[in-house]
Amino acid sequence: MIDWSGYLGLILQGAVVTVELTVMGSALALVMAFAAGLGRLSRFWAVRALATTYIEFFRGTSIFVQLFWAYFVLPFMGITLTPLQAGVLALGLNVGAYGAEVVRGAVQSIGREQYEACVALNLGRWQAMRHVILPQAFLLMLPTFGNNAIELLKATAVVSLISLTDMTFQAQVVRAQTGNTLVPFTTILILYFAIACVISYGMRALERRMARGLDGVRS
Amino acid sequence: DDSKLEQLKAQGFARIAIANEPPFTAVGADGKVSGAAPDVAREVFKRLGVADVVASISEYGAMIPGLQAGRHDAVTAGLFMKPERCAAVAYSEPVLCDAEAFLLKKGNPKGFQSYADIAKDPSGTIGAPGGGTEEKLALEAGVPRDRVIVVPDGQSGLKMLQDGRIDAYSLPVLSINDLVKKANDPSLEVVAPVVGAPVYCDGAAFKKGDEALRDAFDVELAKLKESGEFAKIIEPYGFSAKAAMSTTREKLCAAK
Amino acid sequence: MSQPIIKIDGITKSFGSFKVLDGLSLEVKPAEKLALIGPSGSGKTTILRILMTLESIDGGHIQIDGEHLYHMERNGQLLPADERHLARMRQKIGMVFQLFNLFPHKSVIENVTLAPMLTKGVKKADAEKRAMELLDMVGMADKAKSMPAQLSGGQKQRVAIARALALSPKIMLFDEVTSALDPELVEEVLNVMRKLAAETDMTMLLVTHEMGFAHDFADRVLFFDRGKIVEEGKPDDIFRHPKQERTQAFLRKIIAAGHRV
Amino acid sequence: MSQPIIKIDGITKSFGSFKVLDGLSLEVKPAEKLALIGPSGSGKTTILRILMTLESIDGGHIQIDGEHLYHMERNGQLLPADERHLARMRQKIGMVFQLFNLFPHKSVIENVTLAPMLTKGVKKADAEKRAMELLDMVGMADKAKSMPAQLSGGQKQRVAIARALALSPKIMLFDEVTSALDPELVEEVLNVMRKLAAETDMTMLLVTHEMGFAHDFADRVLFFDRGKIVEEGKPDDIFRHPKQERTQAFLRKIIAAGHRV
Amino acid sequence: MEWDWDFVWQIMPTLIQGVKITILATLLGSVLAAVVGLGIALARRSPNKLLSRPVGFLAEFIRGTPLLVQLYFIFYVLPDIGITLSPMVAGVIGLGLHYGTYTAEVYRAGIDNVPRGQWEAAKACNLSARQTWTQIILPQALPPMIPALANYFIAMFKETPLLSAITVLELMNQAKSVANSSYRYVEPITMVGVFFLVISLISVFALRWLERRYGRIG
Ligand SMILES: Nc1ncnc2c1ncn2[C@@H]1O[C@H](COP(=O)(O)OP(=O)(O)OP(=O)(O)O)[C@@H](O)[C@H]1O
Ligand SMILES: Nc1ncnc2c1ncn2[C@@H]1O[C@H](COP(=O)(O)OP(=O)(O)OP(=O)(O)O)[C@@H](O)[C@H]1O
Ligand SMILES: [Mg+2]
Ligand SMILES: [Mg+2]
Repeated sequence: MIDWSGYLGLILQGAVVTVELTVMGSALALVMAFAAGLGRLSRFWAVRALATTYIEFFRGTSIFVQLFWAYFVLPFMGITLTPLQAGVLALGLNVGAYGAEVVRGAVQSIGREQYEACVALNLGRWQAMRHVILPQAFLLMLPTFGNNAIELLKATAVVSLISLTDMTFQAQVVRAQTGNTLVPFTTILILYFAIACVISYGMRALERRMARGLDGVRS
Repeated sequence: DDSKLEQLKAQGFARIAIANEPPFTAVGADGKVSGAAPDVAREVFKRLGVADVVASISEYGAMIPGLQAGRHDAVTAGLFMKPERCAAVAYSEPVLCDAEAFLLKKGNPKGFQSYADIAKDPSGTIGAPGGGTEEKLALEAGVPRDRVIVVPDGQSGLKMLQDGRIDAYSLPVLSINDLVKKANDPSLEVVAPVVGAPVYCDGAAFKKGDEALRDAFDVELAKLKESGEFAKIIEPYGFSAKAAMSTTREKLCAAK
Repeated sequence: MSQPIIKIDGITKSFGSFKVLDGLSLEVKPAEKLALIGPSGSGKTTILRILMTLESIDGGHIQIDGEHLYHMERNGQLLPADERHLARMRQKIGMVFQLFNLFPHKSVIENVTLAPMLTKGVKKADAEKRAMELLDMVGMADKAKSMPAQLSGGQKQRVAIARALALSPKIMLFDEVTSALDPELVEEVLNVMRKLAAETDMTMLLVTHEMGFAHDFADRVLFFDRGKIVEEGKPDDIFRHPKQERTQAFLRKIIAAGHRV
Repeated sequence: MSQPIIKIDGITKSFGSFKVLDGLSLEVKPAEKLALIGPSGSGKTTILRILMTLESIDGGHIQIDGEHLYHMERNGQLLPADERHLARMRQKIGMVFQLFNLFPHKSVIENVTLAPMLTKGVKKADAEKRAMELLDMVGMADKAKSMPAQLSGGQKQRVAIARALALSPKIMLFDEVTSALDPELVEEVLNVMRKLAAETDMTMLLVTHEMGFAHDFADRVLFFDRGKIVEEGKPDDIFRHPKQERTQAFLRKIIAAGHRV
Repeated sequence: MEWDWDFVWQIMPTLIQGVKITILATLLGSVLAAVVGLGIALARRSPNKLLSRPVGFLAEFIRGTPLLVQLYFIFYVLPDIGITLSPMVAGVIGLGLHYGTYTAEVYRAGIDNVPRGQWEAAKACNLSARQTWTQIILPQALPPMIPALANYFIAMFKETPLLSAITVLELMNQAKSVANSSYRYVEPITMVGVFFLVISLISVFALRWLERRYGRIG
């Protein structure tokens, strides 16, 4: 008789790793998204070029290649990361590149008249960005950020490539040990969906909170 | 120099890579790693003064790059010794030996006994792990690339055979036996050993440059074999201690 | 005659190959109330935007209060203005927009206090005290805590006026501040502006299609066409006895469309 | 007196919990020209949209030309109308929108010919001949091949009028057809509508804030407030001697805002 | 580890084999995703709740779970109920279904982006529902969708390495196989990266052109 409760426990351990990866990867992605997204709008040519290179590189190559590099090639350059660090790095940088375009798009979609009002009130560039543009743009970014976080969640399934015992990997282990395919894979499908639902519910709640009294921003 | 060993002693554990392939390795429902390869490694390292091993399950393809990148201190995963591999890593003396087997449909409808048989049948397809010995043997026997299906893991291979997607699935004998046992499927048949395929043995693989550690490992491994402990560890899993003791790294690495 | 507070000297401005302003010159006296009228596309908005430094100029000079706006004097030479110079000059000028441009994520009072606190380092308590005075003046004190989305167009525009006044500019620019409002809401905004015109000695430039209001409000009316001042004079002269053919045609059309003059 | 072409009988309409129309009744005679005026939100647009079947009603009855609009008679019973019945009734009604709603991917002439060809099976050549007559009438014949994006607002609105006329409806509905236009472009559209009013015997319902035009155009003016007709009468009576307090207040505001009455 | 150019040239033909499979899978997957997406979008708009609700839930489910796991399901679990697909077919179906849930959103946005006034004008012109869709709504809704759709096809292209899990010999799988038998990893994997980057950059330029040509939606 197969000890299912034990093996489901294994899958749950994998779920913890998956959630860790998702949370930390999202945090890194958020930082990169703002850095690169605002970088692309910079006045300085060099900053723009740097941000564009980062974005195009990470959007252009596949996450598989990036993971492999972070884990197996970086050590040759003297940087040895734990599997979790490598996973977070690759996922965060990859999703951050997509998020950067969201940041840029949202900032640019704030009407020109808001910038003009800032000039007329004599606010400096950074003041205008900090107090007027970003607070409005952030609200526009939220839904897409939610989608990006779910994309990141799904991408964690490929980290088994670098020996991280995430949920999909544990399902593979259970499958090899028990010879049963249906149970482990159905379990993780449901778990992935549950986590995705939590993310999108949380994002919508945050959006509602921030949008209070603000119909003007989201048209 | 033994600085590597000293370092492992100091930190109290060695990191080893293992495969997700019973009975070379097994993962209990409690998550505990056992199986022939890690058990031997654990015992030898203990005798070397390294209290514990931390095992991480790894894809076959990721093992050697992981070793080279310094992610594991050793690979104990049924990675059979072959001349090219001996050039890429530093092997210990042999630990687990096994021959190759085919898993086939009942009655072996196409009559496959060797890799060459598959090469001769223009519609014959064979499944094997990517980068594994079996893939290489099949290709060397003349099976064209598009008839060698790269299968990610044993259960997938089994499933593909059951679903009629491949005609044969090749793994070491004990792995195939374990699969068949778990599948409990009377419509399958095993051909073991495959005709003309050599017997292979694996060893613990170390990074090039860690030969000192490897040599220390060999010393303790030899003692283990002599004491009969070795047989006690691996025979419950179905492996033969005699096979491992009757050959040497030198022979296996030189074999063509 | 006192020194002009605004002195525009032969400025030109093109968008692409289209010349919007072509050697325009104009002097405005302190405390003067000017109305700019003229057909769509004649460059009225462009003039205000240039004074607010929202557009740059291609040629010519502008002086505000005796100082160059787009140039700085350094060792007797005129150099293009840098951001610091522009920021200093902008302190003298405020602008109210057709579409209000309130900050939708800030409450009414935050809209008014934001700039004084950030650009002049005014303390929060002081900024709020002054903001309440201004909101009171435009009749919006009771909505200080509201968000812009909760206000009608006329209320938004009154807040926008208070916000511009909070920086105490010497010059105020108004660009069609009522044309996006429902007809019934126009009057409340015009009332605020009448009061402003009567009570302060700010210099005011007003672009409008409300000929009736331009007539009552302005000391002087400028009629623009194709980037040039075609005719100027006292409101009565321009509206009752326009001399130029183009002014007459324009006023005829406006009247026909149902607007009172 | 001839039979009314529109007979509205006690209709109600709510959006959520907000009652926009509350038991409204109205009769319109064939060829009559009606102007609907009143404050923002009073339900003027809603009435037109209900007649065009763009909104449904919650209660009451509407008859067009003696036939029920939202109901069908079957064996002496009144059933809710199905899509076929609605489609047949819509043939009698045309509508011109505030924002024109031209089809941006079709040229001017295609905009005008599309509906007759698709809904009445008119041949292309015939549809185009008639379209050119209509475009000529609204002064747009020379722009027949243009795309809507190349037209000014006033031109767009004239095309929209031609498009609605192409189906030869008995009733035309106009919802603030000039309020999105630049003041100078208003007149060209109003001229077309004057011509239309004079030359055809279509029934016309017009919602407008242009009191001057309403006065000249309409046989009868209805003053709406909060979903009710508060006052109705000849233009002269309504505009010069309004009886109701609410009508007087409304007109005062409009006049103060600079509109001619 | 040294970079070895000779080795790179040696493995190039194998990798190019993989690229061909990758591109083929992407093209077929794109066609399927375009069709599936339209189906989902229309079903979700349907007034029939028995159709729109389940389809909506299914689409959300597919979108919230990893493609890798879905591929395992299609390839290894479906045969249990008698559906045995070849690796390529299973891969294309997986890609098509997964990305169909994305393209469905594009279709929805494109249709919603047609102003309400257009629906109303169509009604005032007395056009039928079918005429409204074919003559008024879709001609306006489709062109702006093209860049957004193309965007997803590029994303799909970059996810094809997942097909190696179901034994499709696409680029990544070929590279891993080469690497495993030669014990040289850096060159094959880096070359895979280069291939992806080059094809993506070309697609990005194509995309920019599409955006200029057709505009874009939200
Ligand atoms: N940013 C710009 N780029 C290109 N052309 C512009 C720009 N801003 C204004 N223009 C053009 O310059 C001309 C003058 O514009 P301006 O807004 O000053 O006119 P205006 O007199 O304010 O007209 P209106 O009464 O319609 O507001 C117009 O033809 C306009 O199209
Ligand atoms: N689709 C809708 N949903 C909810 N409320 C609506 C809707 N359409 C109209 N309303 C409300 O119904 C009321 C009457 O609207 P309607 O558009 O008929 O007014 P109106 O007299 O045309 O006003 P205006 O002069 O501003 O055009 C308004 O309060 C409006 O907010
Ligand atoms: Mg203007
Ligand atoms: Mg209305």
